[in-house]
Amino acid sequence: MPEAVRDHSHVPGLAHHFDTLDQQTEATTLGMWVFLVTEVLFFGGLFTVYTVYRSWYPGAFAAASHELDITLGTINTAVLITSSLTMALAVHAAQLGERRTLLIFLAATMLLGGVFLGIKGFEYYHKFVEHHVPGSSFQFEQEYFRHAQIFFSLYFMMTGLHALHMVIGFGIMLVMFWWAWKGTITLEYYSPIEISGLYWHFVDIVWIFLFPLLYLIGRHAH
Amino acid sequence: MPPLFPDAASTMATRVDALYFFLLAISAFFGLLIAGLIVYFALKFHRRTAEQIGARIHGAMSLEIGWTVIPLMITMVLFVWGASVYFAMAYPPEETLNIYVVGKQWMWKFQHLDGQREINELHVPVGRAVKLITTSEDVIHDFFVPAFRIKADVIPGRYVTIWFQATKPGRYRLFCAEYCGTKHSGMIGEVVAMEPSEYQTWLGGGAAEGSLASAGAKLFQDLACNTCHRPDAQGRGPVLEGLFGKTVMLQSGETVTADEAYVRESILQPAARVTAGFQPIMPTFQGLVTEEQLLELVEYIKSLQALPQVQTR
Amino acid sequence: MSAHILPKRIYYTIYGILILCTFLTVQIAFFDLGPLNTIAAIGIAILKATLVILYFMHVKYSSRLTAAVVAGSVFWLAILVALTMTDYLTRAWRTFG
Amino acid sequence: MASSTLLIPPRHYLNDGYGIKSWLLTRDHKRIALLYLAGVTLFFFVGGAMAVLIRIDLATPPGDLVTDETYNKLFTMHGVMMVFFFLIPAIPAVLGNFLVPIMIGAKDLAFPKLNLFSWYIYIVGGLFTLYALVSGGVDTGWTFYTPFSTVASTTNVIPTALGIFITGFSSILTGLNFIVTIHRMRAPGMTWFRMPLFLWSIYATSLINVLGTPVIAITVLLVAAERIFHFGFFDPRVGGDPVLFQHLFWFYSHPAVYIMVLPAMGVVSELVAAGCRKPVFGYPFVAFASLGIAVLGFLVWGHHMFVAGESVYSALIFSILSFLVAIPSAVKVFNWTATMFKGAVSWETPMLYAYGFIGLFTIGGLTGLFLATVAVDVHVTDTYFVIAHFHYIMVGGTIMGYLGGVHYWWPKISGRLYNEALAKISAGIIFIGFNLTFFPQFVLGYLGMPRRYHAYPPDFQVLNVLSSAGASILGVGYLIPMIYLMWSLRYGRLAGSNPWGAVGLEWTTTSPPPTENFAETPLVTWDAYDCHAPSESHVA
Repeated sequence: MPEAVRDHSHVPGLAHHFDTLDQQTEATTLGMWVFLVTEVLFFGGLFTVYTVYRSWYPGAFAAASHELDITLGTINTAVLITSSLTMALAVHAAQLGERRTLLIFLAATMLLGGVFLGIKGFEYYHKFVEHHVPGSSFQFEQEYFRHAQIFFSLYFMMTGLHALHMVIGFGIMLVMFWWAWKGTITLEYYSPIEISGLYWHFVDIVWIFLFPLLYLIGRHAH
Repeated sequence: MPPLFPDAASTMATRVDALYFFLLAISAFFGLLIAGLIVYFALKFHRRTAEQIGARIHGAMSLEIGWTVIPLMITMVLFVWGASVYFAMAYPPEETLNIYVVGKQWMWKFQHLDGQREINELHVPVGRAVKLITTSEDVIHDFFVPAFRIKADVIPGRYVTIWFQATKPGRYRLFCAEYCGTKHSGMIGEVVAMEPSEYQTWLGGGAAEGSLASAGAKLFQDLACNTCHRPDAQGRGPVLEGLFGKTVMLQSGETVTADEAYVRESILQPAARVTAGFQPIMPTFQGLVTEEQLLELVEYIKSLQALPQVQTR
Repeated sequence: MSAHILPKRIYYTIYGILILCTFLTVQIAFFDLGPLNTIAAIGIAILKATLVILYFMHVKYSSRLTAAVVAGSVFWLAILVALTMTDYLTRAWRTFG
Repeated sequence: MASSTLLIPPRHYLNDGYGIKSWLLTRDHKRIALLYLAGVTLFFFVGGAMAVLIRIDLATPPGDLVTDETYNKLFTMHGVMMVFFFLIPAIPAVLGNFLVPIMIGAKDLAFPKLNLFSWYIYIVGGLFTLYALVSGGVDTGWTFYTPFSTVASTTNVIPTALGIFITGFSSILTGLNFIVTIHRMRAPGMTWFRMPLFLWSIYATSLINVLGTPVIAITVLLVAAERIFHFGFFDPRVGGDPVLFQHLFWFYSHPAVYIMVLPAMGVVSELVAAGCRKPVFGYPFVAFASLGIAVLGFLVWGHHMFVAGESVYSALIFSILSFLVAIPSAVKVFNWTATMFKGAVSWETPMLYAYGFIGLFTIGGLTGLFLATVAVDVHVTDTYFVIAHFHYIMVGGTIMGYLGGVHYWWPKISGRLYNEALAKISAGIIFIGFNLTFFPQFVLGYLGMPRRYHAYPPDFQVLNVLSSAGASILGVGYLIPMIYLMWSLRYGRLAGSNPWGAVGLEWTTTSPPPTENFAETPLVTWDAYDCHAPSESHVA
């Protein structure tokens, strides 16, 4: 092991208990990946509930999923994939130390995230108007009245949790933008951008699975 | 001296006890073996001087394989024996005396086919297989009779069947074994196993207001089910005569056997599984009929089983 | 990891494939292929997710440990869904009690 | 052991800064471990007080001490406090936090700030649950089965659910911290197979923490959503299935019992190795048994639901898998016992706790076979047999291991030795009190006394009175260590860096260790428990 750099003051962003910057970057990246494992299982619980009830009530789930607006869903998917692209390009810019492009792509990612949440908000408003929110005010065709409530409970729970993760991601992007702006992020020390990139891509992957499961099932029936 | 072992009063109890004693034997053997070795080694190899260290032994593959394979074999024996007894518990014999059980927050309600109703007390004949068809009106309860070694959760929204065959007359305690609220420990009762002759006299003596099926027939008229479900296949609903137990072709192409659960679900959620050739126009009776009334209707439809099944159009 | 910098055009090609897959999965949904619909929808979603993981999240170029962590999360999710479904798929045959 | 290092070093982590701020804002893993020690002990005695009340109430058949309602709240809070606020955090957060960096020769955990943040989350979660306790309690049982917890219960389900949800993140983040630290920050020469077995079990526990806890988080969220927004996940009135809640709940809660017992197994491996001054028999087998338990632990949760209405075939699958998970535990027990063969077996208190652990855990594990055998489980599940089974593993196992670990590393934590005679007496009292409390419950269980019963038929009274008597002895047994350990801080003899003559990096640094643990990063060249290791401080 080469004689470690004893005083850590001149190496920007290196915490006292790590020996080298490489060790710290590997540790933080592994830490984020382990955190993403917990997120996979966190959403995994919801996917299990979805799988069980869809296998029990296919008819009700297909009928209820028809009430969702597929065009808005598709647009939202495209918006989120584009934000994943801009995030990847932001990480790319950080790797090359191009501060201006990094700021542009971070802003683009935030903008696209905002668009996604806006569309989602509109869809929620549409559900309130149509009385598709489970509970006393719920209205649905008599045939699937009981089981459709399970679908919409799942819909609100899954997309609600996903939207919450988007909001958290938006907050992280703001902090990253601020750090990139005031120069904490440099050519040597850009792992925070990489870490937030991993988080953002994960939130995109969750939506990649939510979209077909909630919007596309039984679409062909009518 | 307090009892240290429960009585065994059902055919299943002796088989469970045999498995229990086998497990006790294994546990006693390995428990004493480990405890004995620890005490023996602690005494024999007690540290004499402060600087003494142990022998440099790192391990022995043969021992490792031994104490992995042997426990594995023992557990597989346990698994197979346990599974066979479990299968016997899960599958009631063909001919059984059916009794309906409704668990409700903190009481047990029983309904015999001939109309007798009992609360927290169940009279059954000895020597005959009894099948309990149970459901709950509110939360999850659990029908547990220690002397019969039977226990099964009673779940709202679903029929759960339990069966036993009493071997010894007597009064056996009934517990609710799934936590269900304040009076969970008060939700107890007794199962009275009687000689068949005594059971008949008890049956006769009860102030029966007509059999469950007859109550079901009356309800069938009151709720105007007969306007759609007519025996001459001219009604808008499927013919119910001779339906129970048969397989039904559904609109979606699947087939399902018309058992208690299917009848109950078709009353509460008619559109879920519509019979082929019919429209989902039957209104739901969710909240209009109580669990007891549901049981009466199910029993009535079962009683139509004997009639020939008229070909529906 | 930090040393490995991908050329920009890889990102754009992956992005193109992802958008194409999205368009594809929506179109497929409008044809009645029976059970095949679900398999196609989930299959395409898995393909898209794999692309994002490998290229956007650099797992293709990072250590085996990262790949093991990703595989681990998928395996545990499978345990949760599969073992729960062993109950629901066979419950119609016979439940205890 | 009159060795030359018998003095307290001038500068160590305890006098490296004074005042509340130096503790509440510390990032030193050793101080955070002591913060956890305080929190864990507080919640242990809150949960323990409830246990005593329950046992007193159960001394009489009609249960005269408290009403039905209060009894239900007592056993619920006893369960919640003990499971989520003592057993799960105890060994990993207290001993794990203190020892993981030192044992691998690192200066600190990978994410010190995250470590402090985890402690604050743990305390905030605890406050929510204490608020629920003082403002009326919750009566759903620690398992909060639906539809009772979502529809029927009118007590503080939401605050308790929130408390559990928040504290869950503390174990997730601590698990994450340990995994990254063990992977990325081992000293040069410290290969995976030179690591102490305690670290293998902490690593396996962290895996379960990280992979299991998120599922209880989403389950608690679903219950809260169902109560607040009337969503219908588990509500039979809209076609939901209450058994699905049990699937999601037990997917975490069974691995959680391995989160509770695995660290204790790690501590026992250390104690047996130090107690016999001999490498643990079959080191790789014991190490991989920890990982085996962690993985297989996730496949067996269905054995909690054999009578809950799950399908016969899934019950058989879970039964056979439950037998497989028993094998690694058996391998560990056999290896510990074999380690004592031809060892220099010492009778010091920590080693007594370890031998007690092995014996009692064996009984706990074997009674687990009764519950895995489907046919017997039908009779004994939800009765006092199950209560006795898991208390033999939790109290006979985890708490014995925890006390053994605290006594073993106390000289390293405080630099002082506790009173050996008093410690042996209290260990004896705990052993007797424990067995008297829980062995009669096996008999009660097979007799058919259901669990969570406030009143019971009179012919169960004698066994219940025995159990209540044992509980009071056990309660006293747990108070004594508090006294002499605190007393040793002031008057205990100086310990020196290696009072037990054990092998391990933590015994090569001073007691108490400096803030950065080692003067400079150690180079490891010896095997895990090799008593001929060249480390200068070792006595031999």
